[in-house]
Amino acid sequence: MANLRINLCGLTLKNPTVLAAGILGNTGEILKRISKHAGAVTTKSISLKPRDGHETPNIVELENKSLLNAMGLPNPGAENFLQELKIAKSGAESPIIVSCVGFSVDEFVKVAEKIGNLGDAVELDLSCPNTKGTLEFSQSPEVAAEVVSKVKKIVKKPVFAKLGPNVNKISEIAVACEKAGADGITAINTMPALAIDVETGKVILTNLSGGLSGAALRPVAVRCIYDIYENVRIPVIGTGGVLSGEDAAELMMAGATAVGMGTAAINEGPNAFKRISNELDKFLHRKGYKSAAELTGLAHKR
Amino acid sequence: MANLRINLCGLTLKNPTVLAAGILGNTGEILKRISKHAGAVTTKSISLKPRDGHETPNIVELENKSLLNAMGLPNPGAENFLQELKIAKSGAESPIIVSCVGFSVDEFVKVAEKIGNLGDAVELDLSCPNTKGTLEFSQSPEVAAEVVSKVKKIVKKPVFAKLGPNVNKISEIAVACEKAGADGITAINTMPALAIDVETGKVILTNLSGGLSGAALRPVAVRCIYDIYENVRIPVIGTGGVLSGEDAAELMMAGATAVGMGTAAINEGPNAFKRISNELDKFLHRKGYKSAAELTGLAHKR
Amino acid sequence: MTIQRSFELVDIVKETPKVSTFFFKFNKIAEPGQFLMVWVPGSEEVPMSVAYSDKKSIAISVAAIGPASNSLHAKKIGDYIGLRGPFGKPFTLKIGTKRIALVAGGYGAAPLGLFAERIKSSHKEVQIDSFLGARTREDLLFVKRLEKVSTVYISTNDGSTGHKGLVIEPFEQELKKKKFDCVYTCGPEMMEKAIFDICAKNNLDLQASLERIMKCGFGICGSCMMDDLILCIDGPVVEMRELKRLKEFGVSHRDKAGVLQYWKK
Amino acid sequence: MTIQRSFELVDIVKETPKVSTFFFKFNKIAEPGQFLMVWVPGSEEVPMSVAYSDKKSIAISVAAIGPASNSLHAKKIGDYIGLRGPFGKPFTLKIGTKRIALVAGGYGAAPLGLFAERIKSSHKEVQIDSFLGARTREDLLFVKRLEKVSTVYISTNDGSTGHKGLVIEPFEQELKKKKFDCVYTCGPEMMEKAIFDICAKNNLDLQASLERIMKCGFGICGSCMMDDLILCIDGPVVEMRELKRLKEFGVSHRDKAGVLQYWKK
Ligand SMILES: Cc1cc2nc3c(=O)[nH]c(=O)nc-3n(C[C@H](O)[C@H](O)[C@H](O)COP(=O)(O)OP(=O)(O)OC[C@H]3O[C@@H](n4cnc5c(N)ncnc54)[C@H](O)[C@@H]3O)c2cc1C
Ligand SMILES: Cc1cc2nc3c(=O)[nH]c(=O)nc-3n(C[C@H](O)[C@H](O)[C@H](O)COP(=O)(O)OP(=O)(O)OC[C@H]3O[C@@H](n4cnc5c(N)ncnc54)[C@H](O)[C@@H]3O)c2cc1C
Ligand SMILES: Cc1cc2nc3c(=O)[nH]c(=O)nc-3n(C[C@H](O)[C@H](O)[C@H](O)COP(=O)(O)O)c2cc1C
Ligand SMILES: Cc1cc2nc3c(=O)[nH]c(=O)nc-3n(C[C@H](O)[C@H](O)[C@H](O)COP(=O)(O)O)c2cc1C
Ligand code: FES
Ligand code: FES
Repeated sequence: MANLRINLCGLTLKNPTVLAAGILGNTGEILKRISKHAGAVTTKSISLKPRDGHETPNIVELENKSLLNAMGLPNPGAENFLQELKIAKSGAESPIIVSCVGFSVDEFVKVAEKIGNLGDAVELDLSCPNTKGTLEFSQSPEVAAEVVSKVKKIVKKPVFAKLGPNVNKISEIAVACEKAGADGITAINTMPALAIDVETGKVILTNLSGGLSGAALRPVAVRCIYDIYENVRIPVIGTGGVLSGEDAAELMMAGATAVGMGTAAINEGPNAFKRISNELDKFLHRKGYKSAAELTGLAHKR
Repeated sequence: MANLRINLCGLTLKNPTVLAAGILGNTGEILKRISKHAGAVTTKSISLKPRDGHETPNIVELENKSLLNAMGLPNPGAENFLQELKIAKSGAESPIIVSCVGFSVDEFVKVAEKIGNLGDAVELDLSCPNTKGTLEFSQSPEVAAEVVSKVKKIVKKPVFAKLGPNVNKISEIAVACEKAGADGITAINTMPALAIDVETGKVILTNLSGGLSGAALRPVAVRCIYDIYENVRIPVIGTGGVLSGEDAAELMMAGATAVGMGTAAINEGPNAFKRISNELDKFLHRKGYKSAAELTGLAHKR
Repeated sequence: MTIQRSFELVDIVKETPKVSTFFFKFNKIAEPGQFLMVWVPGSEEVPMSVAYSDKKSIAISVAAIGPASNSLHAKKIGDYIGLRGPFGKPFTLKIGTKRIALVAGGYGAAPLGLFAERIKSSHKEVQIDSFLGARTREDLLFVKRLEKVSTVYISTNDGSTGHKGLVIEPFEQELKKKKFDCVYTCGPEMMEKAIFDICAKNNLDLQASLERIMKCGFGICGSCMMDDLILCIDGPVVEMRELKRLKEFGVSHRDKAGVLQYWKK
Repeated sequence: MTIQRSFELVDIVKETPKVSTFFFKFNKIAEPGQFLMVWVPGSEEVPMSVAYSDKKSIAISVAAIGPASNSLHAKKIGDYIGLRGPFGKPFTLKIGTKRIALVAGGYGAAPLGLFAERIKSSHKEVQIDSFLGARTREDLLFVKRLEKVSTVYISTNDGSTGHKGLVIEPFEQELKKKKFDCVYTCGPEMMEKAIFDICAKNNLDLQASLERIMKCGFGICGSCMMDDLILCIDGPVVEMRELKRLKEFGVSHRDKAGVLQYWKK
């Protein structure tokens, strides 16, 4: 067995797989359950007030294990989530990353104040493409930097900035976040997309557009991670289309230190983390690598 | 049989399928061959000087009929292409769209001067993600508008601006092009992406990153077309991931007047146009539509 | 490609004044207890248990009670309706089973009806007692369907037919006379809770199909979470062993935001 | 997922001083005449004809002459090499064929060797005459392989073995004595052109595998275009009927930019 352990900003992950924000992560009990196999678990993105999310349909299944979603950030709100975090912390078997979201810089700060120090790290969802205004935080280096630096003043734990692909140049935004004090980057969020049911001629999602995730997103994620790795020194949680151990290896070779997974966990349930970290282990063994950490950034060597 | 005929800026297309730029389109004879079944044919993007393109590997096949390519705009150059256009015009059975590309505004103008009036329309490739600098033309509304308005002064035929998805807001760029006089928009070009061969740890494409096309791109294309249709009045050649007649219907319902196809023609060869326009015909018949033109923008009706 | 979303509505059968069964052309086979996410284009998407399923078609039996269900009732044959799934864990029969009880409230008769039919086609030896309850006679669902494959016990709140009172009462009665290897229930949570209490007391095996707000069907939205179960994946059918340790069963559920809410008793 | 790109090199067989055959673990079966796009990670990707193919492995026979082919020759067993394909139209046998001629120059013996073997395993009755040519004795490829399944006629430019001179000469000789239902050729274009002229004159059917710059393998790059044929899709094997109308055959080809270039005669 290869050494799967990863050091992510001082946190020890038992393997590089991380539950991505927004999937399965809204109750303390589920976070605990997934922490059995995942190297780290990210909570749903928590806003200041409870949100019902968008009306259904909020999801479109695409061929080839890809999804379109416009959940609309349903979450119980920071206040109600205190209790869930308490449950999660009592017995979680891997670090908990608290995803915070806001509809203004100020709201990000308030959410971070309330729950940002109760997990092991914070992730700032600067790039949700499915709610009005939230995508813009990661479309401007200045705004992204402002959120990061203000939250950094409050939170004692490592802070990750989560970026999306729908920008002119993602590495510019990552650099701005690094300069503003971010301890890491999570890349990427979903890509804005839309699907129409041709039988009825209707847009499927109530929100009209949604975010593309899963296999279709992976080559885009790999490119973003590769670009970011070339331009920053802080670690990257690579996320996008990881459905197998070899997919995880690809994102790590591109520059990821750990690997987030959303769609895989949707397709397969909590079992995905166990399977994929096993597959990664087998891959490392077959290719003669001693540890998962060796993979990070390998494709940059000429 | 439904009426498949389409009016695109005064050009009559016998069906809505269009050979997308960059595939199969670099010789007069092939353009003629494809014009038998396609509603229109777009040439390879022609630059001022001949270009060898990037060194191989220049293509990665992905699951689910998607591709990553970094051809690097191989083309015989405007001067050599005069002869090919002459051959194409002698007997082409559908309109020829001449795709022009430049590495400066000035070069776009020079190419358009040389070959822009020799086909039936011009497409300006403002969004090639695979060569240094070419993507930027469609990442700024001002630059895109400048290219369009300067080319419009020279070219007497309809001018289409081809845009890519890798921008903060594609509809802004489309609006700028419309204001600058563009007669139509072609959307979308490929999405920047990257693939690593995990067996060897090497980036596959010699150019490192490439453009994602095919099935994986379709939901992104549908979103872009939908957004553009809401914001401009000029017609859109919708392009991205069309592999079946129902895919074509989806892009049209999103707002496309005609439908470009690249990856389908790669997977299947010239036969793709015949098959897909037949499938579209069957779809129209099954759903009781009288003409293909009825589909355009259908999903915008509430 | 978008995995086919909408399917042709090929038949509608009125079962009771409120409930109709909708048949669709559909080529995936569902197990009894699994559910579909059903979307009426232009309206919402909600979960519905599978009432019939074969290689070519699938059906759901829907009570018209609110916006989503009413919008489906407004549809005609030939219309297209969005279907995703089937999702979730089905009812299962343990090896060696000789006699089972089905306890259904309302549209719970739909998945249990399908379950009884499937058992009879592959395990003829199994004895089935079905307990059906409704407010009044005309609301009873699938009586004839279940009579073909089981012994049926009927209860109505108003006594218009069968036993007057709750479905639980005839069930308790039979329990004294027969040995059930397993009890299967689908209906309002309070009814299920009562059945659970009886089974727990009598040391009987139980499978209950639980209902929660389900906005996605496969682990995203968070509304169906129940303790550490994700009901759309780990359920909707939950076994005795799990039911016993669930703190939220019969007590609380989550709203659309995922906030814990207590059932009104 | 990226469709598997690189495959394990499991064996290397030195055939001549310049040509080696490289075997890979590979599970798609190729037809004789089809080609692979072969990428040595870190170097270029070029087309190579399939020399052997079964359910578990595939092989190419490569002449070390320039950057791409030399980088492959530098590889060892256990290394991973990128393979895409198989692509293109293969050699085909028409129903009722009794006798055929294979005319190979250089590594052209690889696809024709595979073709002869396939014919012998399914159509034993077909008589095969193989004409192999090379500069000198030690450059001759697959003589033994072809002797097992056909009558072999050898030519060398220096006369170190067999007929001294061009491969065309013994072919013309035999032509006078035998009736070939079809001729199959793979080698330098000028040799193929000469064979074509002979066949056309004698009203013989012909299939020729043509070589062009191929930078993609399936219709994108434009370098393999020949009149209105896309050789990577419509070829590399082209039949007599097509060859007759091709203006570029033996005359011109396209460079990497797609510019028409005339062959030096
Ligand atoms: C596993 C499962 C199986 C079910 N099977 C059936 C069945 O076979 N037949 C049947 O008639 N009903 C079934 N239901 C219930 C069904 O999903 C709806 O709750 C019911 O149709 C009422 O919705 P409504 O909009 O018509 O009315 P209301 O109850 O008035 O609902 C009001 C609003 O609440 C929301 N809502 C209500 N219930 C749900 C829900 N479960 N999930 C998400 N949002 C909801 C919607 O936004 C709805 O518009 C099942 C539910 C579950 C969880
Ligand atoms: C259908 C087909 C089948 C072939 N089968 C075989 C075979 O079985 N065995 C074999 O040894 N060779 C085969 N070739 C030829 C092979 O593809 C190369 O041309 C040959 O290996 C020489 O390339 P090189 O780089 O080693 O040397 P050079 O000839 O010096 O080439 C110089 C450069 O030109 C370019 N180049 C040369 N040829 C090609 C080409 N065909 N396509 C794209 N770029 C090219 C490359 O950039 C190369 O680095 C085949 C070619 C085709 C089209
Ligand atoms: C249904 C769904 C909901 C999501 N919700 C969130 C969210 O609340 N916050 C967030 O930062 N990312 C969210 N994401 C993005 C994921 O965390 C992840 O970045 C993306 O899905 C790509 O990874 P994948 O391909 O493994 O799914 C969501 C993704 C999906 C599919
Ligand atoms: C191999 C390849 C080469 C391309 N070359 C060009 C090009 O030269 N100019 C251009 O405007 N678009 C080019 N494109 C983009 C296509 O025209 C098209 O916009 C894109 O591939 C999406 O359509 P598809 O999914 O049908 O392939 C190319 C695409 C591919 C796959
Ligand atoms: S229905 Fe959404 S998580 Fe279960
Ligand atoms: S090899 Fe590129 S078009 Fe044929």
